[in-house]
Amino acid sequence: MTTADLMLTAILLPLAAALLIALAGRSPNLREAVTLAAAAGLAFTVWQLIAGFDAGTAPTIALAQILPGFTLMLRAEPIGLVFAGVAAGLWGLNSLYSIGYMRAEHAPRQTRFYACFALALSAAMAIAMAGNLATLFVAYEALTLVTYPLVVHWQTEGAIAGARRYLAYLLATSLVPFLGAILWTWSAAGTLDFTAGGILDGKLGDGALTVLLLLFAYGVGKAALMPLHGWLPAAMVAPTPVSALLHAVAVVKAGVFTLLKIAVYIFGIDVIGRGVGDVLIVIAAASVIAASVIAMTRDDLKARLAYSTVAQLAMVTLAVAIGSPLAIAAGILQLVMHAFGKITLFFGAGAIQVATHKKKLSEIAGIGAKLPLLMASFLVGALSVAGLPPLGGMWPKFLLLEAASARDLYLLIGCLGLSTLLTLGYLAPIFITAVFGKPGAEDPHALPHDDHGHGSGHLPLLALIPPVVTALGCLVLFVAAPAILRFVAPAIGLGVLP
Amino acid sequence: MIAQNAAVLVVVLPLLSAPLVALIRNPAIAGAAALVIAALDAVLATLLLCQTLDGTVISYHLGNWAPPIGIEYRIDLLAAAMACLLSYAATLVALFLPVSLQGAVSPGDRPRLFAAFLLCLAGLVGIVVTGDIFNVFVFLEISSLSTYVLIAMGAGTDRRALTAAFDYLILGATGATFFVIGIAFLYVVTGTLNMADLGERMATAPKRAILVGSSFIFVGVALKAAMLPLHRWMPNAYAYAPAAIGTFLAMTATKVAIYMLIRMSDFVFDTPGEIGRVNFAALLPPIGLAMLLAGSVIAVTTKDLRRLLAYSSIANLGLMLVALGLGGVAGIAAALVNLFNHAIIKGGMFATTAAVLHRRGSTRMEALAGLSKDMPVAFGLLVLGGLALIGVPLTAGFVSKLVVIKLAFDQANWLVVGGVLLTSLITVAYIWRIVEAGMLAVPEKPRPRRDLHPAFILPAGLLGAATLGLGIWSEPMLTLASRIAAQMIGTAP
Amino acid sequence: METLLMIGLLAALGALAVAIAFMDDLLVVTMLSGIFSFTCCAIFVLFDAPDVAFTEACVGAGVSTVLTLAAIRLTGRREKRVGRRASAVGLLVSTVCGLALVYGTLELPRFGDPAAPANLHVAPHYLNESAAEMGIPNVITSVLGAYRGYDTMGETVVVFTAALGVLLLLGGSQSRPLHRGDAPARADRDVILRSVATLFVPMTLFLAPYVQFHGAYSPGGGFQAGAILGGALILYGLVFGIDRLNRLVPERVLQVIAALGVLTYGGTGLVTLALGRNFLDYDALSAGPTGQQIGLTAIELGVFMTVTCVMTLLFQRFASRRSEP
Amino acid sequence: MSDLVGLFPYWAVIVLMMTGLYIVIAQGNLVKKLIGLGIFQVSVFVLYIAIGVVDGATPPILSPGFNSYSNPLPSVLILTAIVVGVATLAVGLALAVRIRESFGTIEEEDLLPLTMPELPPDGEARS
Repeated sequence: MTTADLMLTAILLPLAAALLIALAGRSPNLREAVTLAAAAGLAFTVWQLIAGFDAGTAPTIALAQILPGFTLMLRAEPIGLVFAGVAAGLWGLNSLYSIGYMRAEHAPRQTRFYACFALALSAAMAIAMAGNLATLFVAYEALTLVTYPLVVHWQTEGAIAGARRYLAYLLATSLVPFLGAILWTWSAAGTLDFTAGGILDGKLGDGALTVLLLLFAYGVGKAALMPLHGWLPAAMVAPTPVSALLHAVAVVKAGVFTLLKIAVYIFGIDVIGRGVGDVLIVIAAASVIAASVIAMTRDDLKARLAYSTVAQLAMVTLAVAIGSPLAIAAGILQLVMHAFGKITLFFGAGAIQVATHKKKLSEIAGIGAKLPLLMASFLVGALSVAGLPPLGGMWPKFLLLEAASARDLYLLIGCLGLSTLLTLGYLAPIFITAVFGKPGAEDPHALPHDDHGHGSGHLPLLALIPPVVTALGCLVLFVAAPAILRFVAPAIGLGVLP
Repeated sequence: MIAQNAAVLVVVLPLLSAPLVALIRNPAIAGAAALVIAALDAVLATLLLCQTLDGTVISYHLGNWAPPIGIEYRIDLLAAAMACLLSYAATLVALFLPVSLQGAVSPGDRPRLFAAFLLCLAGLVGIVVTGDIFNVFVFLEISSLSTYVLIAMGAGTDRRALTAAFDYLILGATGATFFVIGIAFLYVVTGTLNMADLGERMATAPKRAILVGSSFIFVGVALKAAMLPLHRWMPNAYAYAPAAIGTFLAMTATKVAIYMLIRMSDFVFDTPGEIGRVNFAALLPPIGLAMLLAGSVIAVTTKDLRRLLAYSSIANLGLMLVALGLGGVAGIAAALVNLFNHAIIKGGMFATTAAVLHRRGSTRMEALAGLSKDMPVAFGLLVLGGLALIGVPLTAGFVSKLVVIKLAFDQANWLVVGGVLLTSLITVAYIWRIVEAGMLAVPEKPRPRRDLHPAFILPAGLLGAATLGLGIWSEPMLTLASRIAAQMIGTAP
Repeated sequence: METLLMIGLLAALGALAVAIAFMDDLLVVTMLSGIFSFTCCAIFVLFDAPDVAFTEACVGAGVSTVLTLAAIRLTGRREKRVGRRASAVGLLVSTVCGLALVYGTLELPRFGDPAAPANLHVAPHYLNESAAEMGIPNVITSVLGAYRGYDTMGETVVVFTAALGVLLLLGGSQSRPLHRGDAPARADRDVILRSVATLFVPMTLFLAPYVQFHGAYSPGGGFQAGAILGGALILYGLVFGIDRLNRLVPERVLQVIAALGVLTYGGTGLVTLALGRNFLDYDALSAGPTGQQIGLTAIELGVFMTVTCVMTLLFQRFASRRSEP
Repeated sequence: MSDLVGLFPYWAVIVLMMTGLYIVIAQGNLVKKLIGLGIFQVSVFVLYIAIGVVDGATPPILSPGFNSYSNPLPSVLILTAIVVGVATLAVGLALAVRIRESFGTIEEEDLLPLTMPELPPDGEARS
């Protein structure tokens, strides 16, 4: 298959899978088989794309013209392929985990769940391969809408309210600042195509560019830059595999990916670096610290992880704002590393819930003894997110420090150091309480659940394997990071590799 | 022969078949006859569109009296496109009109109702194709009178249809009288009723009379266009009329008023956006923005789906006015894109609502509970239409909003940009009420799965497909709109 | 002298309008509005528009008044007036509109100015050419039936639409059956109606055909004749009871003839189309003025049929409705 | 002064028109509204006919003795408008009758609480 065919396949395969899933709704096993087969197929397709990528011959596929100048088109480029690779690779694992989780929880509406999951992947692929801002915007909106049924899945009052918040934040930001910024760009530059070196240099003054960058930063609500992060904790009402999808695989990653793409191909890295991004540096750094602090105060495991996500994603925004090839490289690596680290953590939190029906930090004391393998992988994920070697998470933090010192941003270096400590501060207690804590008075809460027959200590294999695999992934990525850097280096003008 | 006379036949066919349909005793036959006539009319309108597509302007002299002595039918691309919209809308509505009347209108009354429906169609098409300003009034009255009656026919299910019709009658008749006063002033200083002639002679006429005459015409048209603050009749009319009639009105009635505004501001009165050297274009964006905001905000608070859609229509009419007010070829083109797209989107939603009403017996929000389970197709179509109203990409509604915002951006009109973008958010709020009511609310008792009655499938499905299709492949609509606008302003396309 | 008369009539109209605004007995108000119409007729005659005066007398003053009376019988005679407060909105709107109109008149040609644009552009053609083109003296009939014949067709359809509407609203299926002796608008119960009736019935029956066929030479035509015959039938119903009117001219017959009237008009147009000419081009029927006259006669007949039947039908529907259950 | 005489008929008619309009807006009784509408419309007819008057002319019925005629066109337009007026009145009255039968009143202020959008649908007897 040619590159063009592969790109279309990557988008259409999950779409077709969604249709098949809907049709196979009567037979759960067949339905899940479709999901897994599609995930495998997608991973293979994206791998083919990455392996065969050649910047010189990367084709452009025009799909449709919505307005003259506002066209839908696809074009493969390294950053997008990295994102596509992460999303496609984790979909299969997430699906495996979903099967274990959803069946154990006896969740209703599973057909809708898997179908929407596939649709979300299709949208994520379209985001990854968008050839211009118009296409990216269209796919971005599609992703918001298809994930709504996932967030509202339980359809309880709380779920409805949370989903409403999710939708309100994402649609509001995308329909007003994001679309406004796109139109401004279009008006100023006359095009929306992703072009190496950016399209805005010389078209707008630096002051206007600063405003435009802020519009984008807040318009891309999926990047959850504070104070527009509220949808993320709200969306925790969703089933855990969905939370994993939101935080690790598709949604927030699509957000920061969009920012990276805008920085590299719309503004141009050096345009941001010459001062346009300075305001954003402050906001992003503040966001990192504030979100980390809030995370420490949350008792609910998923809420804690959600704020952790806000903090970790703000680092990508920070990378964008610093505006040097090194920083962008750090941003790209953070996108990958955080995906693996955070999905491990979510898998862990969900598995704890499945096995023990406990959701809060204050309730999980001592459960580690029953779930040794799970807690080991949780530890690996936590350390990777914090940025400690020898785990993949070390690389982006390291590169970010380099980039900050290259621009003499010493205060920022301090902030980053502090954030690592804070990260350990909010993740370590989970592990420590679970493994070393003594089961206390709150135990009776767990007892009634034992009547369900899938009670304490029993964890389906399908819910255990994925976190172990992703934890191993964190280890592998430590070694593989330079390869990723080499892959994206030409696109971002990264010269000598560190 | 038919091709040469299509200009007049497109009006005369429904006009003269209405009395015959009224005499048919069997309601089923009468309904089928109305459908066939509407469909034939659509063929005639299409014929006209083909004839005018290359920029030809058909001038048909009724009674063979040359204008301005006699009455002229003057059909340019805009008129032909509008005639198509009207007749296609009538055809689609005629498909489910008989079904939606079940239980609401007694069988004995139905043939007359079908006749009134045809008269309404004929009146609206007559307004669109004529080149004579007094003839506009005559056909306006044909369509208005039949509309009042059609709305009142909703009294079988809700007696408030009667007061809705009466309110509309008083406002409509007052508006029509304003229109006639306006014609008097224009006539007294120009001596002609032919619109093209009027436009030429106006240049040398006393300015004050022209100002007052055109203002009164403007108010008369504004009333029909449900322009703020003259919009009060519309939500009631749409909510209480028989659902199929509501669908037809939503697709046509206010659209024809907008058409009149475009026609009067350009064709008759030489400069685009100006009516008789008075720059009404400057009035339109503020009024439009106010409608956009007020319509959307009220839509959030309504308790009935049809009323919600009606207020949403007020917002969308506001958007058309805003576009028109931005002026120039691009402004008219943007207004037209909005006009046609909105007719399609709203038509689809109203048709689906009619289908829901047919199954549920109510369109109140709480009656929608469980819709996604027992009427998934209907629910899907409603959501699709709703997404289009929000302006989600890949729907026709996105194209509509985008052309307006882009134009405002190019003109650096930040108020419009901000207003239009912000109302998208309010739109999300009221559309999501439909989604939550239909998908998440728990019905009192589960219903067996019974989706759209077959009669609704074709019209609602076609309009839904067009909503999507025109969002992805928007080029034909954009080309048509810009060609029309170019023809109106007199620049080469 | 004429100016004084005009001023007097306009002043009377003003007084009538104000009285109508302040009266709360709807019966009186209706009669006053009838008088208002009649006074307008006088002004129309004064302003050289006898055709309009004629029509307004038949339709505006006659049929409208009877219909309103019939409706009041069903809706109640007294208007509820709480404290007679003036409406601020009403005052504001009408004052603003009025001032705007006055402003607009400031540059208008003076009243009666022969050089006004209105009297120069299109109108002279009608006055100078219609004799040759139509061969009939009444220019109004020429313009109505030929030059702007299409408008008149639309107008006929409007009349038909009204009948359709009233039939739908007060039609057979909704109206409760009449009981014997429940002939509502019996003239012997209402002194006003009886006196009006006895005065007009014989006269009108003779007048209608004359007005119809003499319309080419003097004021009159299908509308007026139709209104007169319709009025005569209405008076018949008022005097002898609605039941007998219904038996004399059953509703279904009226409906069919009303529809046929529209079709006669439209059919004339279709015939000219079939003969290869434009819609309503009477030259297709025969060359020169003869063709025009054939066409005019045909369409006037159509108008007459529709107007007669619709006027009668409207009254029938209102009068057959039983008041207060 | 000549202005005053020359424009007086128009102004008088405008006063009549506005009285009619006032009745339409201000009066609460539906039948009264329709009567006001009638006044409004008839006054507009007078305006039209006034436009067509030519000093010293006769009605536009051609006869050998005269050569100055008033303008026929306004008369024709108003003939149409009169018929439109009565048609509107008939439909309006029919609606008023039905409203009275359904609601028991034709006073706007009494109808207001009965026609609030919040009320559940209340259909008339179906046949």
